[in-house]
Amino acid sequence: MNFLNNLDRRWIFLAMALCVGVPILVIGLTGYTFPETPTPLAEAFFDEVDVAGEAKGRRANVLLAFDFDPASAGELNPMAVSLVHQCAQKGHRMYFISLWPVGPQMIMDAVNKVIKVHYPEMVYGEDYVNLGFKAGNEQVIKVMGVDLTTEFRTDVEGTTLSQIPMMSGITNLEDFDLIAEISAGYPGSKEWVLYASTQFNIPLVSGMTGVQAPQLYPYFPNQLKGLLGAIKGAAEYEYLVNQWVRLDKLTGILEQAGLPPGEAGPLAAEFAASPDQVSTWTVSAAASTLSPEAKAALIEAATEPIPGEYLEGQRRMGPQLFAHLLMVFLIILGNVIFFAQRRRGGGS
Amino acid sequence: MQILTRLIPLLITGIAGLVMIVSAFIPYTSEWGKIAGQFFNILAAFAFVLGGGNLLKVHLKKISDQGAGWGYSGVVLVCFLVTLFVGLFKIGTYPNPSYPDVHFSGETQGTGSGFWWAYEYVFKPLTATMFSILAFYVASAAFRAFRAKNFEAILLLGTAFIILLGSVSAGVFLTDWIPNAGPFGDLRLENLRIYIMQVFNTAGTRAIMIGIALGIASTSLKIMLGIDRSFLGSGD
Amino acid sequence: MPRIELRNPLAWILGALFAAFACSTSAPASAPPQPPTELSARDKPWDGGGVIFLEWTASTTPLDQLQGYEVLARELGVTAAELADQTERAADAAAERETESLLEGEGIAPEDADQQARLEVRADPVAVPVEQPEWKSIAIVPAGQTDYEATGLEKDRSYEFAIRAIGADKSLSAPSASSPPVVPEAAWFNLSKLPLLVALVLISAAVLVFVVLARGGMVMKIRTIAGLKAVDEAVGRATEMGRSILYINGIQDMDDLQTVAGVTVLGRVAKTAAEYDAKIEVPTSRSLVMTASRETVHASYFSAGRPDAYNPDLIYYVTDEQFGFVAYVSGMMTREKPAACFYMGSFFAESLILAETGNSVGAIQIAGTANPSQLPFFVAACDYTLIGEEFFAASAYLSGQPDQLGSLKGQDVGKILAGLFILVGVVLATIQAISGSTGLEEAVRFLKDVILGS
Amino acid sequence: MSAQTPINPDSVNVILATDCGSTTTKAIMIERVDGVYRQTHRGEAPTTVEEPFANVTVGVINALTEIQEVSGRRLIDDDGVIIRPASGDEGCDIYISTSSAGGGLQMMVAGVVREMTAASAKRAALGAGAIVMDTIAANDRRRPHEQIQRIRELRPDMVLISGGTDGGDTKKVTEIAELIAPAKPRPRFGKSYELPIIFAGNTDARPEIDRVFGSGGFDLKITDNLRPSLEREHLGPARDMIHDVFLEHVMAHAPGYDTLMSITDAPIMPTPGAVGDILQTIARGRGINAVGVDIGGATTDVFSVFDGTFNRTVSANLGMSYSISNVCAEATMPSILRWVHIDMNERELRNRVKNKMIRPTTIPQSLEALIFEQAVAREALRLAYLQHKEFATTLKGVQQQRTVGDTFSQESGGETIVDNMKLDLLVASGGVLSHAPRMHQTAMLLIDAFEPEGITELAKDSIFMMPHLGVLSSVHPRAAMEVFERDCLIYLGTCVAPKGSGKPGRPCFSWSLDSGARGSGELAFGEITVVELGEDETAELEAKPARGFDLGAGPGKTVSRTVRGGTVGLILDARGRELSLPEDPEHCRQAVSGVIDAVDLYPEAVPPGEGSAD
Repeated sequence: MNFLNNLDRRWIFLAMALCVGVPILVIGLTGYTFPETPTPLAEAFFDEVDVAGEAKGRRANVLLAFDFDPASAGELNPMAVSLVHQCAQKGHRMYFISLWPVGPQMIMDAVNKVIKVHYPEMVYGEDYVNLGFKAGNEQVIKVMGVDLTTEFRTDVEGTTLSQIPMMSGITNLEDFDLIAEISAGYPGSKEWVLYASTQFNIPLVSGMTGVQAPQLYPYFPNQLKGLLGAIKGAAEYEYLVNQWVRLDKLTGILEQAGLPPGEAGPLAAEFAASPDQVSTWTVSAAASTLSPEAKAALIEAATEPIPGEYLEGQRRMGPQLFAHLLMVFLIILGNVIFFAQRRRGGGS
Repeated sequence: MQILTRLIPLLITGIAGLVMIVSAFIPYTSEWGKIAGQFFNILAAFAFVLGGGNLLKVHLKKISDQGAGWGYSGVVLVCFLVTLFVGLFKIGTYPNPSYPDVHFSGETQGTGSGFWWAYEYVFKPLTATMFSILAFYVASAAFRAFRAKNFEAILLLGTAFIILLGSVSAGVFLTDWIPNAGPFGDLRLENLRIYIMQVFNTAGTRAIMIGIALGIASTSLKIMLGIDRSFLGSGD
Repeated sequence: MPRIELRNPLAWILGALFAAFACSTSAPASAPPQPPTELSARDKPWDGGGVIFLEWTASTTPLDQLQGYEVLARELGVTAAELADQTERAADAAAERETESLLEGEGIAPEDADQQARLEVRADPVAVPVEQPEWKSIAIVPAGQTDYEATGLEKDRSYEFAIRAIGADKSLSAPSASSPPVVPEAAWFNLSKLPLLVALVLISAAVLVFVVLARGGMVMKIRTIAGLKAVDEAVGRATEMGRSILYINGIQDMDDLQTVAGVTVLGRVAKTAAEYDAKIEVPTSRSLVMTASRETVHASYFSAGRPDAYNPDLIYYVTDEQFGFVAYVSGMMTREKPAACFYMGSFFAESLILAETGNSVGAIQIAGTANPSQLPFFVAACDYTLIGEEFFAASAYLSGQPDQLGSLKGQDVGKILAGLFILVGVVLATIQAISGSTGLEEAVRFLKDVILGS
Repeated sequence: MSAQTPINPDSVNVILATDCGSTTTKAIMIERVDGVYRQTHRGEAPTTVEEPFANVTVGVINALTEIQEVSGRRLIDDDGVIIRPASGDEGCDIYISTSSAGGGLQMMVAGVVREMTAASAKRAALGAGAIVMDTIAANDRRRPHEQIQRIRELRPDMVLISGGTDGGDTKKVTEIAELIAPAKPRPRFGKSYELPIIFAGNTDARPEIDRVFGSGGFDLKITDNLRPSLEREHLGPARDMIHDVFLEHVMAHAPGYDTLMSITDAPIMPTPGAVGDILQTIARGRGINAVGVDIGGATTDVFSVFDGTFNRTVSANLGMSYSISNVCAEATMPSILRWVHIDMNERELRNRVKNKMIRPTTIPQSLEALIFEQAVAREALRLAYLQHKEFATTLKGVQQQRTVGDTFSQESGGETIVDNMKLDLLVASGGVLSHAPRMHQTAMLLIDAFEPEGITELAKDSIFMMPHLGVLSSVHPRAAMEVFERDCLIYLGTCVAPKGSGKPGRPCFSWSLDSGARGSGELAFGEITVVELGEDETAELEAKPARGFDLGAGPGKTVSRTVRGGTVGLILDARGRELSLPEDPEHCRQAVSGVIDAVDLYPEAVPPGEGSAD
């Protein structure tokens, strides 16, 4: 008891290191992740990205602001990757900017992981553009509300905006259908809410670090249409995106194979729900008319493993789980010591 | 009253403050506030030079004094100068595709450049390491501080458990038996966590924020009017 | 198509009607809807500019065949600045073309080519084709609506508007006759911010009134703030232990009011340190903060009667980089083991790293911040924490000057005001929710959108 | 040196003890009667430190001779030597003494930070029974030349220097030493005598201190740091060192003390130190918290033991004769007069105050004078207790280990440890308290000045023998305890006073004694009553406070306890705590009259003619 009372904090550090390190190793080796149940917040985030541009009946222009740095990348990168993943699969036009000096690196990281590898058909300047970092914090947002080109004259590589095809027709924030923001502090979610979403009435969704989240919950669902907090939010969103991407791919294959849109959707949902019964689909009534190539593509799409970079969030929930359990245990232990001591103290 | 050290700074403070307020209400003057902000940015940019100079001075002095830990100062200086050199002279950058022969057309932080390399392989891991220390400190702080000493502490303790468990799969696992759609669905840990965050936490945060906002307003006013001059070094 | 057994004439008629209806709805887009008419556009008065209010008469096409209206706008005329901008862009483009032709056609070295091209372009300026403004869709409004507030326009430029009706099958009508040009001017006062101005005036007046009252001799009481009372204790501890005092002003620049408040408290801590002859070390993460801190500490040493003991080298700049700064400070803490640590200012993720390190080296720690997300960390790891407004009250508390204390009293008036508004709002919204009264709904909406929205 | 032969406690039958005060030397004799130790006889004689005798032993022998005469037991032989050991009806087994003659032990203390090491040094000195003349600290807001000036003016018996934790500051503590060394404070006694300096600071600073004081003129003693870390105070070694130096140097140079020291069986102690020791012995022995007060002509000493921590303060300017003017100035006349229920002429009162200053030994001749003097005493005691509370604190400069429960109540270090609710025993001694014509008056003085909360026993020191017992407790604790309980203390009774406040007339608490067999009742807020409960009697009290009032078990919670009677009885005080008197003088007078009637404080009317004696 005396040992516990004067517990050297290094023992706690060691326990924490084990609780985080061992799951990382195990997950790294086995690839097993814990199941996620998305909360309404994550669902709202997903839906908002999903429907962007529909109101105006056009391919959506999405402004992606990556306001974080390597320090918080562990928490926020999975969100950023999933966000780009969803936008790319959906076919949104992506405009990346950052109010943090090291943000462009984070943008590049996500672009390299998602677009370059999985969507090589997307063209820089037509489907996505990296406008880079702009100093000036919320002032930049304010100015962008009026005229984007005063702050951003070139993209990150120095190409003037007039030479970038997808920049035509973009003059200010109002030309975007959605602002999606990943934030690690100031300037970040709060500034976007104050100076973009409330001022110009543009839908805003935001992912942020766990520390920031409590401050921004009040803005949901009015000023913030969707909110992802910490790695938990990232994992939920990632799960949603992965599910939807698979479904979307299946639907695409079915539609391409000639199924009417009204039938392809439900069927794809059915397939996506039970990928292990893949052999029975091909003989099921609805799919029986498919060509062998389409069937092969279908099986491929339904059973192909999700690439690792799309599972980062869910994988990080493992260490998170054990770390939290350790914290709960430590708090209980601390109190056991406290009460044992108090009883002893009270007795004397 | 000393003109240079008191009157002029106070005048600048007062006028800049007034401009900021006026520009919020009178659209004609809205540019003025922006200009005031730009002035600050320019000053802050100059301050970088000041900061760099001070850094050099402090660490050179430490090295010349050879006091305890002067080796660290040496490391700081070497890193500072190397980074400055790599960045200023764009070491290892790839030129802009439009001007393939002009070395200086390259982006300082472009992939593959020296600056990028330092960023990617030195700065990024170091920063991430510092940040991850938090996990250890949170644990030790929680172990020490979360004692059910009184009623408030018990409330906080309970909340901590809900939030901790609710944000990992353990929470889902523990209260899986409550049907999500049923009348008690909100009692599932993961839902309870969001409820606490949205309602109690929000209410508390707002109360604190109102106090802070009023504090900021009144402090600003005091500073603008010169009632509080302590930041100019004229304490009590 | 539903099957209807036709038994009597009435059914026949109904059937015919239904069939006609069904046909009309399922018919392909043979006829686009009629455009709306009588479009009027006027500047929204008493605003900050950039807003035009549009009204029109609904399309003659029946409501159920309309999906909505598309609002179109185009900007007329080009400002001088924009013209210059366009000229520059055109010149750039021309120079680029010229360079390429020089490079490829005449084999001139790239450096010279660029130079030469620019010279040539300057000699023979490009005529800028003034771009004909295009109609842009700015919004889609539901079918029942016949007015729209166009926002986000550039003030002091003229605009034209037109409306198109959208049919149920997404077919578009011809645009309505465009509105006369209208300029979204800024009024001299932005009326929508009136509630904010009223609040500002009320709170400022309250602060000023109490400052004047305090100067007139009204006694102001302030509750004990343990964290500030403990300043002497912390400095004393450093003195007895022969160790230094560490003071961190947050990691934001001087434009953050928290930093200013932090510098204020520093003045007091430095004065105590000067009196006790303790060493105070102030690493800063911004060089402007360093300068301000030096001024303050110098003045404190002066007023404590020990200007000789002031050493500016102990107040120094480390780095702007958040975690670089944290790494330096926590390293310094573990090496030098300060006896007292003060964290006064704006903090982010570093709060707990600093506070836990300080705790582990056995320092008395006093923190003050208005970043609510960092408060829990400070509360758990520090001896004393100034929570939010306490931090801003520190300057008044420490100086004890009546006019400073008066400003705190003024703040209380603001709090009462805020409390009153919350009460009124909650009561109204509750009654509205129970009774469902539309009048009250209007009142609640006014509170939420107009007063809070300003 | 003293003749300290090992004493076998069981064979001790007769004990003699003297206390050499500045004016009188008081002697008592303790004998074993039927197996228990009782104080049996006492004697008194003028102290003979001053010329013409200039030998303290003369007074001691005189006092003992008085006992010899009263008791009929032969104590002094023909050579004027105390006969030891006892045999038959001759001699005694133990002889011990305390001393405060010549102003007692006067010290100057120094430390680095006034609230930290300097405060610890002061606590050590006060605890050892010294009068602290001044405290020098780095932050006492005096310029160095002012400090030097002050040090020169003082003529202490010794200096205690502390400062720095072990491994901590050396610079400041050396600086302090460098202020004291050149100032060369001169000792009170003896020209050839080197001023003792006790250093109880940072161990690392010892070589420096050695160097500073090594140049001569000082007798440097080094002992353990009394603040090895800021979290811990370690006063024992410093206190022992003070006692040693007191004997070796101070006593050795006072007239006749060398002889006195050689005949005592235990080291001579400074009187207040002995009082502190007996209070600590009692508190430890009975497991209680106790406060003792000794109000004198010039100073008031307050001693307290809370949870085993002993504290002593000397309020140098609060006394009933030499310092009475200062009491009036500090407390202000209206504060004093609020305790007076009859009409008094303020001008006449001022004259009375000055008269008391000029003729310190006069005692009140009229009821009016008595009432006034007791009003002054209430304020003097109140102020002294206030000073004590401020001084008796937890350590300052300690790192607090916060938990989430402290979020809303961040208590700071240096809070007072004096808690009236936890107080169990309040002991009074000193002229105005001991010599009050009625015990009721003593009890009410204590209650009004100290405002005990909950259930508190009140007692007074019958013939001021606490100093004797204090020394005795170091050689024979059992005897000391027994005499303390049986003869030293006169129990006045028990005060029952709930904490809280309410509207006058509203119920405050209800009570019953021995389940109502010995009375029961209910008190409204503002009332006070006395229930007879004789000396050596006890009863079971059950008291139920109304909502918002606290008797120690928490607000509104019933308390059951065995209470002890006394010469006054059980005082049930429903006036609330903090005790507040009405602001308006007329209402105040009515309220005080009510209390005086209820307690029957001044039963006789003023005999005409006696009131204007002077």
